[in-house]
Amino acid sequence: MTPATLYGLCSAVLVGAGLYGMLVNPQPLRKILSLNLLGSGTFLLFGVIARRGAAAGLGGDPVPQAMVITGIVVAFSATALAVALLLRVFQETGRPTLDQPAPKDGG
Amino acid sequence: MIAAPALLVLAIMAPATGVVLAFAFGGRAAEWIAIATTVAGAAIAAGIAATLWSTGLPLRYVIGDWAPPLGIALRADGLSAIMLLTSAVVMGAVVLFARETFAQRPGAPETRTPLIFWTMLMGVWAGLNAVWLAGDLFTLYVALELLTFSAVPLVSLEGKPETLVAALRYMLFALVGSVLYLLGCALLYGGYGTLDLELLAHAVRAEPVTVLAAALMTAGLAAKTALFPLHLWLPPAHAGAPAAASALLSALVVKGSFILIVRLWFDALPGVAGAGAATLLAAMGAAAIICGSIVALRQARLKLMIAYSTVAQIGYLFFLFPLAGAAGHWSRIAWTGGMMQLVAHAVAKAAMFLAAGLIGEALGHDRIAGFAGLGRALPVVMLAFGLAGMSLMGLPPSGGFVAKAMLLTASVGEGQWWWAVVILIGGLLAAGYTFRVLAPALAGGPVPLVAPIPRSRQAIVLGLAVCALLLGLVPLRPSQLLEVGRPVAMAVSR
Amino acid sequence: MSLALLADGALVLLVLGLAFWVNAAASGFAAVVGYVAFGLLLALAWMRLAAGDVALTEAAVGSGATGAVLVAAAMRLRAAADPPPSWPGVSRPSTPNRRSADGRDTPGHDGGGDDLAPPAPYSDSHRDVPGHDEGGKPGLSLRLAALVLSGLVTAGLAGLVLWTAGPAPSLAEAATRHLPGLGMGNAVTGVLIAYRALDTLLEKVVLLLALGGVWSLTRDRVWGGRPFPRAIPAGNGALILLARLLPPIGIVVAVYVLWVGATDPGGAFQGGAILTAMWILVMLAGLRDAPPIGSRRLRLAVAAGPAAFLAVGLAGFVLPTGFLSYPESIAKPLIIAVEAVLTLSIALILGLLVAGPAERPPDPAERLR
Amino acid sequence: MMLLGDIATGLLVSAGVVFFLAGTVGLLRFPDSMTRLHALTKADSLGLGLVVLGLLPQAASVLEALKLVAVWLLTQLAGATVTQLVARAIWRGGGRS
Repeated sequence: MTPATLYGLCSAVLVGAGLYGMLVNPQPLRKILSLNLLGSGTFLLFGVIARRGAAAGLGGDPVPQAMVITGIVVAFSATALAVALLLRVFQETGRPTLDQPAPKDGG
Repeated sequence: MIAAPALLVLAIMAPATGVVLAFAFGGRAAEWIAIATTVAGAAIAAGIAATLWSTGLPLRYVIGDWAPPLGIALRADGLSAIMLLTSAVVMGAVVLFARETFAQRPGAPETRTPLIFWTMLMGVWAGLNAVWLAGDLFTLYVALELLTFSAVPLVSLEGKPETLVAALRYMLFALVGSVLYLLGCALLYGGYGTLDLELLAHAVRAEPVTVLAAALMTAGLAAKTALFPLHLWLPPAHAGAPAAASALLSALVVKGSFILIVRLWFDALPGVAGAGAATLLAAMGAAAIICGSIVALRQARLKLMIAYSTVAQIGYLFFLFPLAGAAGHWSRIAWTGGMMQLVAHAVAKAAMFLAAGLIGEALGHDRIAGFAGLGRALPVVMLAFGLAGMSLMGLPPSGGFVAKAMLLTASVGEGQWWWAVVILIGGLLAAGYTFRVLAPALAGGPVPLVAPIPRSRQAIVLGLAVCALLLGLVPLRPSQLLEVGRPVAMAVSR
Repeated sequence: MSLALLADGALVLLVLGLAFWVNAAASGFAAVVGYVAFGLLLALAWMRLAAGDVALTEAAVGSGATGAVLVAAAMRLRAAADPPPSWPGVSRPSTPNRRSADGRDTPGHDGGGDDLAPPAPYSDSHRDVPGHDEGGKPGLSLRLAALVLSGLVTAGLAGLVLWTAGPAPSLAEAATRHLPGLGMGNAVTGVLIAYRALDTLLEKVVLLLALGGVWSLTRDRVWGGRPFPRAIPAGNGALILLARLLPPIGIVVAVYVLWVGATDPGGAFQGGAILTAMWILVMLAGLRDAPPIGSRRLRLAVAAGPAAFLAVGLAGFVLPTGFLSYPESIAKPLIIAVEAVLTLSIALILGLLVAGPAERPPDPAERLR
Repeated sequence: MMLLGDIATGLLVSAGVVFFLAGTVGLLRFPDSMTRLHALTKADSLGLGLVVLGLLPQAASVLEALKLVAVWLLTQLAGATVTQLVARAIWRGGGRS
């Protein structure tokens, strides 16, 4: 049981928790949070694989680590856009939820 | 002339440069930059396709001379060339169509909608070209994000509450899909130390890590392609977007993640997925065709009906996996049929959504019940709508017919006749929801037109519909261009 | 060795505990606070996985910037229910805003900019509003199905992690072999800027598109204006002191992180994120108002980084090694220069993403044509 | 000389940990949020100071030692400000926890 394997199990549970929260929680803000948990779990898995690929005097394989950095920044942009959308839905309809009352069949 | 492989880079960088410049200058410049990018992009796509057609060999470009697995390689095979051309045609039509609705008045202060539309349009194109050309799974992930981040603002462009909710739901589905795809990439990198498609194809063995990775990635990409049980986000999103944007979304953006599944199963992990998985995917496709078409039949509003038709037509694409998997004559027919369905649906659906946009502008509403006598009021638009409907139905002189005929014969040829039955039912249902619109239009009755439609925009829609028709002239046999770069033993499932 | 394993075990338990807290917390705000703590502990986990660059990015962007966005959102949603005394960026539900059938604001109730307030107070914590059914509690069958699905995925991943315990195939050796040619010491920066430069370049375009997406949520009336419902009043003494004292230090640290990124953990993202933190601090303290999104200077600064990276990439065509390749002789200075411009643009983009769409009308003088 | 350094590190770091523990106990046991805030900031800043002091002998170079002290000072600055802000929010919120 090396530290890398321990964090691998942690990433597996994080992915499970994120997926569960994403499917079960009705509110979009909580879905966005669960999505970030899911993303963190995935990036942690990249980190574990990088750690196991440590060679040539490096603590870990730089290629997956670079992918994680790109992934984190993309995940942040996704969260920022999703939250901005949620706040605008909240301003327009007064309810920060996805199940809006069906719009009247207007033109 | 620029060296052909360098064209691959320019195909991605031209729209990307357009996005950066539109951001920097904004205002009226965004529109002109978009038009220039359209012309350049079309030329580049034609150049790549011509080179592929003449040499018959796939093009490859290694970025910064760092060979994979360390670096990234761009690769254009027959499939990429076809999709590049389709993207250029549909993008050109959408840009010409949208010039009027999203024009920025000269001298007036910059407004929101035109800037966002033109910037996101180029973002979609950059994402699409990156999806067609990238040869590395992580670069394909970034290309998918490019597509998602430029499609979501297009859906919520008009700011109406239901479009904002549709955009949020679309984004949540797309992000879950992307993360599952990334999870699969992590497993593959852990197993084989590379994410390059060609290197993976040689290194991959059917072991647990590959099977779980393939399952996760296929599930994620199926969510982004709105395959039947995961299609809930598509209709409100594609119906809510402005006409030009929904044409782009339905015709091309949805196909981006589908092409990734094809790359995964046919290029990166040949022989990993069992026949069962391929049949499951095709079964979900069949369910999509039947349920999507039935729900489309019951829609009161035109754009929602067309959006559900997209959900249905996507189902046909998934017949590719059980049919085109094994090596042999019938699978090459199925492969060409599947790709024809991609192209024919793209052109026909774009024409249909643009026609719906014109109808919406002309009548002020898009309730099908109020279409009485539209045939006399807007003859050209209804003709275009009819021709596009023909392609969706699969009537002979149209691209849709060629695609469905090939899929039909391939499924019978390979002894899986049940897909053929579903294809026929799908054709009938498609005829149902198309005639449901044409019947009142050709019937009598006064139609109060709210706004006149300039003939130029009607001509664009008709042009696209005629393109869908001309695709019917493609011979019913495996096309050489599509075979370029295909591994000979295309055994997907043993 | 087992002591370190014990420490790792404790950290993992803490991280997982916080993850379950985020899922199970009663109110949105509590979940967000849990998430920020989760992000910082995750940065520790990245240090334990010997990934300094990623730890910096996770702390600065993953939990810092994401936390700022989420806390602001949770406050806005919570403020609509029971407004706390003072919090910048909070739209107070003062004038009820009658929403006409097809979504346009009824002119009569426009209430001068205050109509941003949501019509009905809404609380996302079930305890406060008895019997309020917002989207309903998910049925047992949904919970069970979700549990089974996520359990399967977790079991599959855990099985694979345990089963493939040996060293994974790695590109570390290949990456380090080419580093001297780039004048680089830090392999991760080498991968980001040279080997996989296309991913980083496309990711910059993704950042620009995300900013465009956030700006596209601005109302047409206030396009070109400034974020935050009203200019944030000068905070109390302590915040102003911090906002005056910390930025100089922060800028020095950011430049150091950018410069050291060539040889040790650091780089453009991390430096940019630190600059963003300083900018947000100054805006929150009310010392500087958020910039109008219509100003040409801001647009040029935002696009400068990606444009510079693109220009250097395209200039690579001149070399035999092609697109996105750097000439051997001036590789390091060129890369540092591109990274410096990138850092400024990233700092601006991250800050604008946190600030959100414009909510105040622009003054006509600086409208872009 | 190195032994002395190690002993000093052991003692100071454990003292720091004790203060952290005290702060956490204060957080859990104290009745309302004002006193919890008080306990937390006092004990934790002192605890961190001791830990940093304890790590100084282990620092490889003077630069690294200065970085450690800088970390401590910045945490002090940020911690004090945040505490002041939270206290103000609690106070204006009617003192409810």
